[in-house]
Amino acid sequence: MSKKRVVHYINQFFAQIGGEEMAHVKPEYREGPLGPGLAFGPAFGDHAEIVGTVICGDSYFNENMEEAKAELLKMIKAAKPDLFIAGPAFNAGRYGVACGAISEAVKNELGIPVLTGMYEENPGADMFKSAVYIVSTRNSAVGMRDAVKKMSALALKMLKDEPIGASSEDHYIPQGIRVNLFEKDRGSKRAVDMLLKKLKDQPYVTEYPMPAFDRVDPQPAVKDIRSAKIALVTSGGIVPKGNPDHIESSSATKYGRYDLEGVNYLSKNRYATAHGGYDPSYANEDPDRVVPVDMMREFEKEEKIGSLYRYFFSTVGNGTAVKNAKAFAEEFSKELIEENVQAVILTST
Amino acid sequence: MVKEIERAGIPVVHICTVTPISQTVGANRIVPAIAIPHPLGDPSLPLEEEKAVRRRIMNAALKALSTEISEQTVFDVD
Amino acid sequence: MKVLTNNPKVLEQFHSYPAVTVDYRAVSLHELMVLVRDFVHARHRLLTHPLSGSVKPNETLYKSIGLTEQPEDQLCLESLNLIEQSISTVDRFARIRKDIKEEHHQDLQLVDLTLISSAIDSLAAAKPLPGTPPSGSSRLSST
Amino acid sequence: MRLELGYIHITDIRFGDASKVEDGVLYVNAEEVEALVLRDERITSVKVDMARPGESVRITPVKDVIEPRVKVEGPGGMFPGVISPVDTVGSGKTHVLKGAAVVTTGTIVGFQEGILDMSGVGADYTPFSKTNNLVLVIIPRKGLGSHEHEHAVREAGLKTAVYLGELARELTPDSTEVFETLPLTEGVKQFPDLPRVGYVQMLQSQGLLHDTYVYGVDAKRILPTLMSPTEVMDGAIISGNCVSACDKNPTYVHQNNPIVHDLFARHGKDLNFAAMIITNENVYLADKIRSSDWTSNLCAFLSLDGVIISEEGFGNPDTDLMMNCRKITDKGIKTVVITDEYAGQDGASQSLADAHESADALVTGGNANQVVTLPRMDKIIGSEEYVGIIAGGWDQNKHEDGTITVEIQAITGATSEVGFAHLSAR
Repeated sequence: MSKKRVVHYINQFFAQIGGEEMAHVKPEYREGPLGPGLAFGPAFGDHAEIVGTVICGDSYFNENMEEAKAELLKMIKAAKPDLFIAGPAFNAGRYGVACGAISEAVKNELGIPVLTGMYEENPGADMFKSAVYIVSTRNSAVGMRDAVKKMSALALKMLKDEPIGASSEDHYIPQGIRVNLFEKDRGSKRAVDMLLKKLKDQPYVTEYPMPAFDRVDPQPAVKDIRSAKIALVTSGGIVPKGNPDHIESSSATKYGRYDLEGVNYLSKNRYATAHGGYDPSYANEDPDRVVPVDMMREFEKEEKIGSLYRYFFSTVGNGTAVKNAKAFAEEFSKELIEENVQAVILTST
Repeated sequence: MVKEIERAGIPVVHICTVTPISQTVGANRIVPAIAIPHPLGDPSLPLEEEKAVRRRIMNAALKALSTEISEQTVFDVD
Repeated sequence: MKVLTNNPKVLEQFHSYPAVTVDYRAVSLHELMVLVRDFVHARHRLLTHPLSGSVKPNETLYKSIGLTEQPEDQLCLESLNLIEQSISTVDRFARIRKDIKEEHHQDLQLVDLTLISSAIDSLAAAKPLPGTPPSGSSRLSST
Repeated sequence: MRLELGYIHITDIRFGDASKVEDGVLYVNAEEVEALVLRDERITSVKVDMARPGESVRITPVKDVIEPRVKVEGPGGMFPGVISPVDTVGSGKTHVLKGAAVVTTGTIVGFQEGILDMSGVGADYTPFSKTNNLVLVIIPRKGLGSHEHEHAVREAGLKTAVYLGELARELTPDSTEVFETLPLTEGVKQFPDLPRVGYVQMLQSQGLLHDTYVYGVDAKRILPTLMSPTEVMDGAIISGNCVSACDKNPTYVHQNNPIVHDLFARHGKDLNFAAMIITNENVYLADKIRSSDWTSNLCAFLSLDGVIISEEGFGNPDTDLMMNCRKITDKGIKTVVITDEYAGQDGASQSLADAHESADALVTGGNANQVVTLPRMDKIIGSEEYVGIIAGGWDQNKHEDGTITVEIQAITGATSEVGFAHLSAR
């Protein structure tokens, strides 16, 4: 049986072209393994070999990501690989991002198995862990031997079409997908062992990390609010009467975008709430109680703000996080950015 | 929604009645509102007074947007 | 306690039970949970856990949930969180559709009835009422 | 309290003219078992069958699994308050037919569950594929109510287990094990330098098919309380819980509570196993608050350094688990919790119905929504009719070649939340 073909991606540093001063080098292709690629040889044995190495400078890749990916993909495709490996990148941030990005691109474009490796705190890990298998490595090249061992083992599994085990079995960074496995010890013993470690203040690994409360760093303040274009958004379900977009009264799967051109306040004859989660009479009596268009118009006149954005966005939310709401916001935020909206006032009931 | 808007790069102020929920969902600039069915109004007041209340809340919102913060902050309505 | 339910057996058993008001709605399990949320928004506090029982939400049709009879002064945040979490759990399971046979409706109603009965027993134990007859589960449990 | 368990190793089970144990083989006189079960007028007929490890046999729907034991020395008898008179158990000597089990099946409500395969993929997921099982297929009197039916099946299983356990009374154990917990102050003095560890067991207690009994008391009516861990070994806790096959605790698991055993294994070496606390999982929220308050207070009162908390069942017990974990952690006590997950068939959904940051040391019994295809079995004990509608099954899951596809939540004991199984997830 002929050996499977593997193409390997490394940066300028591991290709021994140079350090930061050479990070601008453009993609190039070299036959055979190079640098860390040499270490994969013995592990692959008769099953596979690195037939070529693609190299790119970290700065070049990160600053010209689309071009870099396109150039590299062309080279990789020409080498007809059965599998693609990038890195390991350890804790090198831009290298990690490059490894993740090119691996994802190869997986999507060429449809072959891919893997990379990096330290769990590498920014590339967070960005690409759910897209590709990222073997968890130490934070520096001191961990090269260990990384190569784990990466080659996973690579061989992929080449042999064997099922990939849980992250703890195949040493990859968890992808946010729960995978079952049989442990050597039964659950009760694992619990006792974990408790003993916790009691001794020794490190232990929980089998299910609690879902982290997702946080976003606050954006800087608006420099000059008096000239700012501000948009109104609500989860209080205010819509034109008749609810033209049929926004559901709870856990909505849609949102509406409504024109405020020439609207000085939200008349109860023209607007109402679609929200089913509270007594609607107050909002219907005066929708400005939920979406304060009247006050924004007064602020415009008084030059307390630059302007009110022409459209307001409305959906029905219920306080706590709703997945749909997240998707809506991602979508209309693009428009807001394009239209140079500088701030948003979001009202909730 | 509030997080995605902020993440997209636009500062956002969240006016809502139940501020702890706002904190839970990850809003950074928070202004307390009047009540769930009428966050920016108070039907028990005459119209003019009600508008004055709305103005105060909106003033607080503008102030929140103009204030640099490093963590979740609930702004008072004057 | 106000019991919001889509289970006819619960209505039948508790419609004239002291200190319990049965609010029966012929709606789906999801719709019932949303109705409960509306009550929570209207400042009623949850008295029972909305995910009662181990029958998975996509394997039953019936649910009975206890709330305070009257709205309280403030919205109960814990109740709101609980009902939101429960709705999202129900919706998550709903993605795996299971057919529920008509001949099992009675059984599912019975299990839901005993679940809410156990809560009504707890309520009765906490606030003894003159002339309260023994309710569902204390009479039914037979060990 | 000091209890010696004497194990008689059972390697096979066969029908015989006289019920007895000989050379590790458990012989059962089926007529005697039938007569015993039929003494209960609520039961019309019973079929006594057997299933051995490795056989092409499927038992379904499984209600309970019970280990045959007998009290040889010390106060009380097996299953106090239920089969034997109420008396404190957990001391003296108890003989165990290790490797044997009584399995009850019966269709109490239509969506009942529990698949137990003795071979094939399914056997990997259930601990009871490794035991020699005496199976009771129980048919109740027509028109018997569900509560009475459940009760009749429960008692039939326990009585049969006691009947088999009696066979071990005069036997010499193949091996023995001793478990001892001292009174509070003596216990502290015994291992003053070891961390004091407790076990909090949450018992399912919500209603029909969701109940657990402690010395015959419905667990929903208890306040959290202390037990000697050896009491469970004599059947102080029994299962009336038949929903959620994968993560309910059959009586067998209570008798062999693995957390109790694994804490005893380190007792005096790395830890001082001080106490077991049982608490419940009620529907009524005020009960949840009261029980978790009480449990955490007991932990603090006992000056525990660390606690393992186990859950039972799906959904709202997640709330009890998080309440217990948070309140016990708030007392400055280190916690580890055991649960299982419902992360969807693709594993991509949120695993738990509730979460709290204090639960930072968690052991999981695996994702119960994982789908598995079970091979065709030559013999079905019970009825496969219900496989389509049990939890974790669905209508189109029976295939032409005789295989069936189910979520592992349909398999008895697959994702044990007391850590009886080896399954986990990452």
